[in-house]
Amino acid sequence: MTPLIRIQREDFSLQDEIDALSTGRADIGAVVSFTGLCRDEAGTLTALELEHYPGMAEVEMSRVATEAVERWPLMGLVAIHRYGLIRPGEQIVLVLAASAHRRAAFEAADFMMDYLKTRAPFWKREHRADGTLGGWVEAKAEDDDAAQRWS
Amino acid sequence: MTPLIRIQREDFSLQDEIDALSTGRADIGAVVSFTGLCRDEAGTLTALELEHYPGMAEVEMSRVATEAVERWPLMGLVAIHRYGLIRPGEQIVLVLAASAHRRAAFEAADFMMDYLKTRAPFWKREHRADGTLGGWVEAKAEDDDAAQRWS
Amino acid sequence: MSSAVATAAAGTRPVRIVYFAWVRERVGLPEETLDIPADLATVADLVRWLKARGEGYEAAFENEKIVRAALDHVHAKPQAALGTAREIAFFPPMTGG
Amino acid sequence: MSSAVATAAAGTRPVRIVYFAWVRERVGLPEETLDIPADLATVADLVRWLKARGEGYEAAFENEKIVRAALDHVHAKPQAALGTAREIAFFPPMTGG
Repeated sequence: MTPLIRIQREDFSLQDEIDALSTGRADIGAVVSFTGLCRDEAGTLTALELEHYPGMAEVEMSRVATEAVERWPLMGLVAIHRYGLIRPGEQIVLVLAASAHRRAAFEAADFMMDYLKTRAPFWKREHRADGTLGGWVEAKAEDDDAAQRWS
Repeated sequence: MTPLIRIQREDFSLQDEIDALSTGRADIGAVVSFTGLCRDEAGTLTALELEHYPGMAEVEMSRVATEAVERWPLMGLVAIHRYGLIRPGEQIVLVLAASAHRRAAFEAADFMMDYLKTRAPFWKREHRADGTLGGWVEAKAEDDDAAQRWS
Repeated sequence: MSSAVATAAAGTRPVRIVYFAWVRERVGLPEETLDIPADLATVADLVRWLKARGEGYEAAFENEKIVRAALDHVHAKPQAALGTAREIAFFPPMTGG
Repeated sequence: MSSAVATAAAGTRPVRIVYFAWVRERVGLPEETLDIPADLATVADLVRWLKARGEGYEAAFENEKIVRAALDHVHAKPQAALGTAREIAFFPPMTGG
Protein backbone atom coordinates (compact mmCIF):
# COMPACT_ATOMS: atom_id res chain seq x y z
CA MET A 1 0.00 0.00 0.00
CA THR A 2 1.54 3.27 -1.13
CA PRO A 3 0.44 6.36 0.81
CA LEU A 4 -0.82 9.29 -1.22
CA ILE A 5 0.94 12.54 -0.30
CA ARG A 6 0.04 15.88 -1.84
CA ILE A 7 1.22 19.41 -1.16
CA GLN A 8 -0.81 21.98 -3.02
CA ARG A 9 -2.09 25.53 -3.09
CA GLU A 10 -5.62 24.49 -4.20
CA ASP A 11 -8.40 23.25 -1.98
CA PHE A 12 -9.17 19.51 -1.76
CA SER A 13 -12.29 17.40 -1.45
CA LEU A 14 -12.57 14.90 1.38
CA GLN A 15 -15.33 13.06 -0.48
CA ASP A 16 -13.23 12.73 -3.64
CA GLU A 17 -10.32 11.34 -1.66
CA ILE A 18 -12.49 8.83 0.19
CA ASP A 19 -14.07 7.75 -3.09
CA ALA A 20 -10.67 7.30 -4.70
CA LEU A 21 -9.60 5.19 -1.74
CA SER A 22 -12.63 2.95 -1.36
CA THR A 23 -14.59 2.76 -4.61
CA GLY A 24 -14.63 -0.71 -6.12
CA ARG A 25 -13.31 -2.56 -3.10
CA ALA A 26 -15.06 -4.22 -0.19
CA ASP A 27 -12.25 -5.08 2.19
CA ILE A 28 -12.17 -1.74 4.00
CA GLY A 29 -14.20 -1.70 7.21
CA ALA A 30 -13.17 1.63 8.67
CA VAL A 31 -12.16 5.03 7.35
CA VAL A 32 -11.04 7.81 9.68
CA SER A 33 -10.55 11.32 8.35
CA PHE A 34 -9.05 14.39 9.93
CA THR A 35 -9.69 17.79 8.40
CA GLY A 36 -7.88 20.84 9.74
CA LEU A 37 -9.61 24.15 9.09
CA CYS A 38 -8.56 27.81 9.35
CA ARG A 39 -10.20 29.48 12.36
CA ASP A 40 -10.96 33.22 12.40
CA GLU A 41 -9.98 33.50 16.09
CA ALA A 42 -13.17 35.32 17.05
CA GLY A 43 -13.04 37.59 14.02
CA THR A 44 -9.48 38.86 14.56
CA LEU A 45 -8.02 36.89 11.64
CA THR A 46 -8.59 37.40 7.91
CA ALA A 47 -6.24 34.68 6.70
CA LEU A 48 -3.45 32.31 7.56
CA GLU A 49 -0.41 32.34 5.32
CA LEU A 50 1.26 28.97 5.08
CA GLU A 51 4.91 28.88 4.11
CA HIS A 52 6.53 25.53 3.41
CA TYR A 53 9.84 24.02 2.40
CA PRO A 54 9.02 22.60 -1.03
CA GLY A 55 12.02 20.30 -1.29
CA MET A 56 11.53 18.76 2.13
CA ALA A 57 7.77 18.82 2.81
CA GLU A 58 6.87 15.92 0.56
CA VAL A 59 9.88 13.88 1.64
CA GLU A 60 9.05 14.35 5.32
CA MET A 61 5.31 13.68 4.90
CA SER A 62 6.16 10.51 2.98
CA ARG A 63 8.53 9.44 5.72
CA VAL A 64 5.82 9.89 8.36
CA ALA A 65 3.30 8.03 6.18
CA THR A 66 5.71 5.15 5.68
CA GLU A 67 6.10 4.88 9.45
CA ALA A 68 2.32 4.70 9.80
CA VAL A 69 2.07 1.99 7.15
CA GLU A 70 4.71 -0.04 8.99
CA ARG A 71 2.94 0.30 12.33
CA TRP A 72 -0.68 -0.36 11.34
CA PRO A 73 -2.36 -2.72 8.84
CA LEU A 74 -3.68 0.00 6.55
CA MET A 75 -5.53 -0.32 3.26
CA GLY A 76 -5.23 3.34 2.40
CA LEU A 77 -3.46 6.42 3.68
CA VAL A 78 -3.78 9.96 2.35
CA ALA A 79 -2.17 13.17 3.56
CA ILE A 80 -2.78 16.48 1.80
CA HIS A 81 -1.39 19.78 3.06
CA ARG A 82 -2.09 23.16 1.53
CA TYR A 83 0.16 26.21 1.44
CA GLY A 84 -0.38 29.85 0.52
CA LEU A 85 -3.11 32.15 1.77
CA ILE A 86 -5.97 30.32 3.48
CA ARG A 87 -9.15 32.09 4.64
CA PRO A 88 -11.13 31.32 7.80
CA GLY A 89 -13.41 28.34 7.26
CA GLU A 90 -11.17 26.94 4.54
CA GLN A 91 -9.44 23.58 4.74
CA ILE A 92 -5.71 23.37 5.50
CA VAL A 93 -4.89 19.71 5.92
CA LEU A 94 -6.48 16.32 5.35
CA VAL A 95 -5.48 12.91 6.65
CA LEU A 96 -7.38 9.76 5.72
CA ALA A 97 -6.65 6.28 7.04
CA ALA A 98 -8.48 3.14 5.94
CA SER A 99 -8.27 -0.30 7.49
CA ALA A 100 -10.30 -3.45 8.07
CA HIS A 101 -10.98 -2.41 11.66
CA ARG A 102 -11.45 0.90 13.42
CA ARG A 103 -8.57 0.86 15.91
CA ALA A 104 -5.86 0.91 13.22
CA ALA A 105 -7.63 3.64 11.26
CA PHE A 106 -8.08 5.87 14.33
CA GLU A 107 -4.54 5.41 15.59
CA ALA A 108 -2.89 5.90 12.20
CA ALA A 109 -4.81 9.14 11.52
CA ASP A 110 -4.05 10.43 15.01
CA PHE A 111 -0.36 9.53 14.65
CA MET A 112 -0.15 11.18 11.21
CA MET A 113 -1.54 14.43 12.55
CA ASP A 114 0.76 14.49 15.58
CA TYR A 115 3.76 13.93 13.33
CA LEU A 116 2.69 16.34 10.60
CA LYS A 117 2.30 19.00 13.30
CA THR A 118 5.79 18.53 14.66
CA ARG A 119 7.82 17.30 11.69
CA ALA A 120 6.36 18.55 8.39
CA PRO A 121 8.10 21.80 7.36
CA PHE A 122 5.16 24.23 7.29
CA TRP A 123 4.87 27.54 9.12
CA LYS A 124 1.76 29.62 9.72
CA ARG A 125 1.58 33.38 10.00
CA GLU A 126 -1.48 35.41 10.79
CA HIS A 127 -3.05 38.12 8.70
CA ARG A 128 -5.08 40.23 11.09
CA ALA A 129 -8.49 41.79 10.60
CA ASP A 130 -7.04 45.23 11.45
CA GLY A 131 -4.88 45.05 8.32
CA THR A 132 -1.60 44.31 10.06
CA LEU A 133 0.53 41.29 9.40
CA GLY A 134 0.44 39.25 12.57
CA GLY A 135 3.31 37.21 13.91
CA TRP A 136 4.34 33.68 13.06
CA VAL A 137 2.26 31.17 14.97
CA GLU A 138 4.29 29.70 17.80
CA ALA A 139 4.73 25.97 18.14
CA LYS A 140 3.00 24.47 21.15
CA ALA A 141 4.73 22.27 23.68
CA GLU A 142 1.54 20.16 23.78
CA ASP A 143 2.12 19.24 20.13
CA ASP A 144 5.56 17.89 20.98
CA ASP A 145 4.04 16.02 23.90
CA ALA A 146 1.39 14.55 21.62
CA ALA A 147 4.01 13.30 19.19
CA GLN A 148 5.96 11.75 22.09
CA ARG A 149 3.02 9.43 22.78
CA TRP A 150 3.94 7.31 19.78
CA SER A 151 7.60 6.69 20.54
CA MET B 1 -24.45 22.20 21.14
CA THR B 2 -27.05 19.58 20.32
CA PRO B 3 -25.73 16.36 18.79
CA LEU B 4 -27.39 15.17 15.60
CA ILE B 5 -28.50 11.53 15.84
CA ARG B 6 -30.07 9.68 12.96
CA ILE B 7 -31.12 6.07 12.50
CA GLN B 8 -32.13 5.31 8.96
CA ARG B 9 -32.41 2.68 6.27
CA GLU B 10 -31.02 5.00 3.55
CA ASP B 11 -27.40 5.72 2.83
CA PHE B 12 -25.83 8.98 4.05
CA SER B 13 -23.26 11.42 2.70
CA LEU B 14 -20.22 12.28 4.79
CA GLN B 15 -19.67 15.43 2.74
CA ASP B 16 -23.25 16.65 3.27
CA GLU B 17 -22.94 16.12 7.01
CA ILE B 18 -19.62 17.95 7.21
CA ASP B 19 -21.03 20.81 5.15
CA ALA B 20 -24.09 21.04 7.39
CA LEU B 21 -21.81 21.15 10.40
CA SER B 22 -19.24 23.66 9.22
CA THR B 23 -20.64 25.88 6.47
CA GLY B 24 -20.92 29.52 7.46
CA ARG B 25 -18.80 29.31 10.57
CA ALA B 26 -15.09 29.81 11.16
CA ASP B 27 -14.55 28.69 14.73
CA ILE B 28 -14.04 25.00 13.94
CA GLY B 29 -10.39 24.01 13.62
CA ALA B 30 -10.69 20.23 13.47
CA VAL B 31 -13.18 17.71 12.14
CA VAL B 32 -12.70 13.99 12.66
CA SER B 33 -14.93 11.51 10.87
CA PHE B 34 -15.33 7.80 11.26
CA THR B 35 -17.08 5.80 8.56
CA GLY B 36 -17.85 2.13 9.10
CA LEU B 37 -18.25 0.07 5.94
CA CYS B 38 -19.59 -3.39 5.16
CA ARG B 39 -16.75 -5.80 4.29
CA ASP B 40 -17.27 -8.77 2.00
CA GLU B 41 -15.00 -11.00 4.12
CA ALA B 42 -12.93 -12.13 1.16
CA GLY B 43 -15.99 -12.66 -1.03
CA THR B 44 -17.89 -14.92 1.40
CA LEU B 45 -20.48 -12.28 2.28
CA THR B 46 -23.23 -10.81 0.07
CA ALA B 47 -24.77 -8.56 2.72
CA LEU B 48 -25.05 -7.69 6.36
CA GLU B 49 -28.52 -7.45 7.81
CA LEU B 50 -28.75 -4.94 10.61
CA GLU B 51 -31.53 -5.34 13.12
CA HIS B 52 -32.13 -2.61 15.67
CA TYR B 53 -34.39 -1.72 18.57
CA PRO B 54 -36.25 1.30 17.18
CA GLY B 55 -37.53 2.59 20.48
CA MET B 56 -34.17 2.41 22.22
CA ALA B 57 -31.53 3.02 19.54
CA GLU B 58 -32.04 6.76 19.27
CA VAL B 59 -32.33 7.19 23.03
CA GLU B 60 -29.11 5.27 23.63
CA MET B 61 -27.17 7.01 20.87
CA SER B 62 -28.31 10.37 22.23
CA ARG B 63 -27.20 9.36 25.71
CA VAL B 64 -23.73 8.45 24.42
CA ALA B 65 -23.55 11.70 22.44
CA THR B 66 -24.54 13.74 25.48
CA GLU B 67 -21.74 12.09 27.42
CA ALA B 68 -19.29 13.07 24.68
CA VAL B 69 -20.51 16.67 24.68
CA GLU B 70 -20.01 16.83 28.44
CA ARG B 71 -16.49 15.43 28.25
CA TRP B 72 -15.06 17.41 25.31
CA PRO B 73 -15.47 21.00 24.08
CA LEU B 74 -17.24 20.11 20.84
CA MET B 75 -18.71 22.41 18.22
CA GLY B 76 -20.51 19.65 16.37
CA LEU B 77 -21.29 15.98 16.86
CA VAL B 78 -23.10 13.70 14.41
CA ALA B 79 -23.88 10.00 14.67
CA ILE B 80 -25.78 8.20 11.94
CA HIS B 81 -26.45 4.46 11.99
CA ARG B 82 -28.15 2.51 9.23
CA TYR B 83 -30.29 -0.60 9.55
CA GLY B 84 -31.67 -3.12 7.07
CA LEU B 85 -29.74 -4.92 4.37
CA ILE B 86 -26.32 -3.45 3.64
CA ARG B 87 -24.08 -4.65 0.81
CA PRO B 88 -20.28 -4.97 0.87
CA GLY B 89 -18.64 -1.60 0.25
CA GLU B 90 -21.69 0.28 1.56
CA GLN B 91 -21.61 2.57 4.57
CA ILE B 92 -23.05 1.41 7.92
CA VAL B 93 -22.22 4.08 10.44
CA LEU B 94 -20.90 7.63 10.54
CA VAL B 95 -19.53 9.64 13.43
CA LEU B 96 -18.38 13.23 13.04
CA ALA B 97 -16.84 15.35 15.76
CA ALA B 98 -15.87 19.00 15.34
CA SER B 99 -13.86 21.13 17.75
CA ALA B 100 -11.45 24.06 17.86
CA HIS B 101 -8.51 21.67 18.29
CA ARG B 102 -7.74 18.18 17.11
CA ARG B 103 -7.39 16.30 20.39
CA ALA B 104 -11.04 16.81 21.40
CA ALA B 105 -12.29 15.88 17.93
CA PHE B 106 -10.20 12.69 17.79
CA GLU B 107 -11.08 11.54 21.28
CA ALA B 108 -14.79 12.29 20.98
CA ALA B 109 -15.10 10.38 17.70
CA ASP B 110 -13.11 7.46 19.10
CA PHE B 111 -15.24 7.42 22.28
CA MET B 112 -18.48 7.59 20.29
CA MET B 113 -17.51 4.56 18.22
CA ASP B 114 -16.43 2.49 21.23
CA TYR B 115 -19.72 3.25 22.93
CA LEU B 116 -21.91 2.77 19.89
CA LYS B 117 -20.28 -0.64 19.42
CA THR B 118 -21.04 -1.80 22.94
CA ARG B 119 -24.19 0.12 23.92
CA ALA B 120 -26.28 0.99 20.84
CA PRO B 121 -28.92 -1.73 20.25
CA PHE B 122 -27.96 -2.98 16.79
CA TRP B 123 -27.25 -6.56 15.75
CA LYS B 124 -25.57 -7.77 12.59
CA ARG B 125 -26.25 -11.04 10.81
CA GLU B 126 -24.44 -12.33 7.78
CA HIS B 127 -25.91 -13.23 4.41
CA ARG B 128 -23.45 -15.62 2.80
CA ALA B 129 -22.34 -15.81 -0.79
CA ASP B 130 -23.39 -19.48 -0.92
CA GLY B 131 -27.02 -18.41 -0.40
CA THR B 132 -27.30 -19.44 3.23
CA LEU B 133 -28.23 -17.16 6.04
CA GLY B 134 -25.14 -16.90 8.21
CA GLY B 135 -25.16 -16.55 11.94
CA TRP B 136 -25.47 -13.44 14.06
CA VAL B 137 -22.14 -11.69 14.37
CA GLU B 138 -20.67 -12.29 17.81
CA ALA B 139 -19.69 -9.42 20.03
CA LYS B 140 -15.94 -9.09 20.57
CA ALA B 141 -14.35 -8.88 23.98
CA GLU B 142 -11.94 -6.33 22.49
CA ASP B 143 -14.87 -3.97 21.91
CA ASP B 144 -15.78 -4.13 25.58
CA ASP B 145 -12.14 -3.53 26.46
CA ALA B 146 -12.05 -0.53 24.12
CA ALA B 147 -15.10 0.99 25.78
CA GLN B 148 -13.50 0.45 29.20
CA ARG B 149 -10.70 2.83 28.25
CA TRP B 150 -13.02 5.79 28.75
CA SER B 151 -14.31 5.01 32.23
CA MET C 1 -39.14 -12.21 50.69
CA SER C 2 -42.22 -12.88 52.75
CA SER C 3 -43.58 -9.47 51.89
CA ALA C 4 -42.87 -10.09 48.20
CA VAL C 5 -44.81 -13.33 48.42
CA ALA C 6 -47.62 -11.44 50.08
CA THR C 7 -47.61 -8.93 47.19
CA ALA C 8 -47.66 -11.79 44.71
CA ALA C 9 -50.98 -12.82 46.09
CA ALA C 10 -52.09 -9.35 45.09
CA GLY C 11 -51.81 -10.50 41.49
CA THR C 12 -50.08 -9.64 38.26
CA ARG C 13 -49.28 -6.66 36.09
CA PRO C 14 -49.04 -6.40 32.29
CA VAL C 15 -45.68 -5.64 30.66
CA ARG C 16 -44.61 -5.51 27.05
CA ILE C 17 -41.63 -7.75 26.43
CA VAL C 18 -39.56 -7.35 23.26
CA TYR C 19 -36.86 -9.64 21.88
CA PHE C 20 -34.12 -9.03 19.34
CA ALA C 21 -31.73 -10.98 17.11
CA TRP C 22 -31.20 -14.60 18.20
CA VAL C 23 -33.12 -14.09 21.42
CA ARG C 24 -36.14 -13.18 19.26
CA GLU C 25 -35.55 -16.21 17.04
CA ARG C 26 -35.32 -18.64 19.93
CA VAL C 27 -38.35 -17.25 21.76
CA GLY C 28 -40.15 -17.35 18.43
CA LEU C 29 -41.72 -13.91 18.55
CA PRO C 30 -40.59 -10.28 18.39
CA GLU C 31 -42.77 -9.10 21.25
CA GLU C 32 -45.59 -10.02 23.54
CA THR C 33 -47.56 -8.52 26.36
CA LEU C 34 -47.54 -10.73 29.42
CA ASP C 35 -49.16 -10.51 32.80
CA ILE C 36 -46.21 -11.05 35.06
CA PRO C 37 -46.44 -11.82 38.77
CA ALA C 38 -46.19 -8.62 40.73
CA ASP C 39 -43.64 -10.22 43.03
CA LEU C 40 -40.94 -10.56 40.38
CA ALA C 41 -38.41 -8.12 41.79
CA THR C 42 -35.48 -8.08 39.36
CA VAL C 43 -34.58 -8.68 35.74
CA ALA C 44 -33.09 -12.03 36.80
CA ASP C 45 -36.38 -13.00 38.50
CA LEU C 46 -38.24 -12.26 35.26
CA VAL C 47 -35.76 -14.32 33.25
CA ARG C 48 -36.28 -17.33 35.54
CA TRP C 49 -40.06 -16.90 35.26
CA LEU C 50 -39.83 -16.72 31.45
CA LYS C 51 -37.64 -19.84 31.26
CA ALA C 52 -40.43 -21.80 32.90
CA ARG C 53 -42.78 -20.84 30.07
CA GLY C 54 -41.41 -23.25 27.49
CA GLU C 55 -38.59 -24.58 25.36
CA GLY C 56 -38.09 -21.44 23.27
CA TYR C 57 -37.54 -19.30 26.34
CA GLU C 58 -35.35 -22.00 27.84
CA ALA C 59 -33.17 -21.91 24.71
CA ALA C 60 -33.10 -18.12 24.55
CA PHE C 61 -31.93 -17.76 28.14
CA GLU C 62 -29.80 -20.90 28.16
CA ASN C 63 -26.80 -18.77 29.06
CA GLU C 64 -28.34 -16.10 31.24
CA LYS C 65 -25.11 -14.20 31.56
CA ILE C 66 -24.99 -13.50 27.83
CA VAL C 67 -28.47 -12.08 27.34
CA ARG C 68 -28.73 -8.34 27.92
CA ALA C 69 -31.81 -6.48 29.11
CA ALA C 70 -33.24 -2.98 28.94
CA LEU C 71 -36.00 -1.47 31.08
CA ASP C 72 -37.94 1.21 29.23
CA HIS C 73 -35.05 1.68 26.76
CA VAL C 74 -32.31 1.84 29.40
CA HIS C 75 -29.70 -0.90 29.78
CA ALA C 76 -30.29 -2.91 32.96
CA LYS C 77 -28.23 -5.52 34.79
CA PRO C 78 -29.73 -8.83 35.99
CA GLN C 79 -29.96 -7.55 39.54
CA ALA C 80 -31.74 -4.33 38.47
CA ALA C 81 -35.19 -3.85 39.98
CA LEU C 82 -38.02 -4.14 37.46
CA GLY C 83 -39.76 -1.26 39.22
CA THR C 84 -42.65 0.00 37.15
CA ALA C 85 -41.02 -0.68 33.78
CA ARG C 86 -43.63 -1.06 31.05
CA GLU C 87 -41.36 -2.25 28.23
CA ILE C 88 -38.71 -4.83 28.96
CA ALA C 89 -36.27 -5.90 26.23
CA PHE C 90 -33.97 -8.91 25.94
CA PHE C 91 -31.21 -9.19 23.35
CA PRO C 92 -27.71 -10.52 22.66
CA PRO C 93 -24.61 -8.32 23.16
CA MET C 94 -24.76 -5.50 20.64
CA THR C 95 -22.80 -5.75 17.39
CA GLY C 96 -23.56 -2.46 15.68
CA GLY C 97 -21.11 0.20 14.64
CA MET D 1 40.16 18.11 16.90
CA SER D 2 43.70 18.57 15.61
CA SER D 3 42.85 16.64 12.44
CA ALA D 4 39.81 18.88 11.87
CA VAL D 5 42.06 21.92 12.12
CA ALA D 6 44.45 20.39 9.64
CA THR D 7 41.57 19.81 7.19
CA ALA D 8 40.50 23.44 7.63
CA ALA D 9 43.71 24.50 6.09
CA ALA D 10 42.56 22.54 3.06
CA GLY D 11 39.94 25.23 2.46
CA THR D 12 36.23 25.56 1.97
CA ARG D 13 33.29 23.86 0.29
CA PRO D 14 30.13 25.39 -1.19
CA VAL D 15 26.74 24.62 0.39
CA ARG D 16 23.28 25.93 -0.33
CA ILE D 17 21.69 27.33 2.81
CA VAL D 18 17.93 27.95 2.92
CA TYR D 19 15.92 29.81 5.55
CA PHE D 20 12.22 29.76 6.37
CA ALA D 21 9.63 31.82 8.23
CA TRP D 22 11.10 34.22 10.81
CA VAL D 23 14.59 32.78 10.39
CA ARG D 24 14.34 33.82 6.73
CA GLU D 25 13.06 37.27 7.71
CA ARG D 26 15.83 37.90 10.21
CA VAL D 27 18.61 36.67 7.95
CA GLY D 28 17.06 38.77 5.21
CA LEU D 29 17.13 36.23 2.42
CA PRO D 30 15.45 32.97 1.51
CA GLU D 31 18.60 31.19 0.43
CA GLU D 32 22.25 31.64 -0.39
CA THR D 33 25.18 29.57 -1.47
CA LEU D 34 28.13 29.98 0.85
CA ASP D 35 31.64 28.63 0.87
CA ILE D 36 31.89 27.25 4.35
CA PRO D 37 35.12 26.22 6.05
CA ALA D 38 35.67 22.52 5.56
CA ASP D 39 36.47 22.14 9.25
CA LEU D 40 32.93 22.98 10.40
CA ALA D 41 31.97 19.59 11.79
CA THR D 42 28.42 19.93 13.07
CA VAL D 43 25.21 21.91 12.57
CA ALA D 44 26.06 23.84 15.75
CA ASP D 45 29.50 24.70 14.32
CA LEU D 46 27.83 26.10 11.20
CA VAL D 47 25.39 28.12 13.29
CA ARG D 48 28.25 29.71 15.22
CA TRP D 49 30.05 30.49 11.96
CA LEU D 50 26.89 32.06 10.49
CA LYS D 51 26.31 34.19 13.59
CA ALA D 52 29.69 35.82 13.03
CA ARG D 53 28.55 36.96 9.59
CA GLY D 54 26.38 39.84 10.75
CA GLU D 55 23.46 41.22 12.70
CA GLY D 56 20.72 39.42 10.74
CA TYR D 57 22.29 36.04 11.42
CA GLU D 58 22.92 37.04 15.02
CA ALA D 59 19.20 37.85 15.39
CA ALA D 60 18.05 34.72 13.59
CA PHE D 61 20.14 32.44 15.81
CA GLU D 62 19.75 34.50 18.96
CA ASN D 63 18.21 31.51 20.69
CA GLU D 64 20.11 28.63 19.11
CA LYS D 65 18.01 26.03 20.85
CA ILE D 66 14.85 27.16 19.09
CA VAL D 67 16.08 27.12 15.51
CA ARG D 68 15.74 23.76 13.77
CA ALA D 69 17.90 22.43 10.97
CA ALA D 70 17.67 19.95 8.14
CA LEU D 71 20.50 18.38 6.14
CA ASP D 72 19.46 17.49 2.60
CA HIS D 73 15.77 17.47 3.63
CA VAL D 74 16.26 15.40 6.77
CA HIS D 75 15.80 16.86 10.26
CA ALA D 76 19.13 17.21 12.06
CA LYS D 77 20.06 18.02 15.65
CA PRO D 78 22.70 20.65 16.55
CA GLN D 79 25.27 17.95 17.23
CA ALA D 80 24.64 16.21 13.87
CA ALA D 81 27.66 15.99 11.56
CA LEU D 82 27.33 18.15 8.45
CA GLY D 83 28.94 15.37 6.46
CA THR D 84 28.64 16.03 2.77
CA ALA D 85 25.26 17.77 2.97
CA ARG D 86 24.69 20.05 -0.02
CA GLU D 87 21.50 21.78 1.16
CA ILE D 88 21.25 22.92 4.75
CA ALA D 89 18.01 24.48 6.02
CA PHE D 90 17.26 26.54 9.13
CA PHE D 91 13.75 27.24 10.35
CA PRO D 92 11.58 27.78 13.44
CA PRO D 93 9.67 24.88 15.01
CA MET D 94 7.04 23.72 12.54
CA THR D 95 3.46 24.93 12.88
CA GLY D 96 1.68 23.17 10.03
CA GLY D 97 -1.19 20.76 10.29
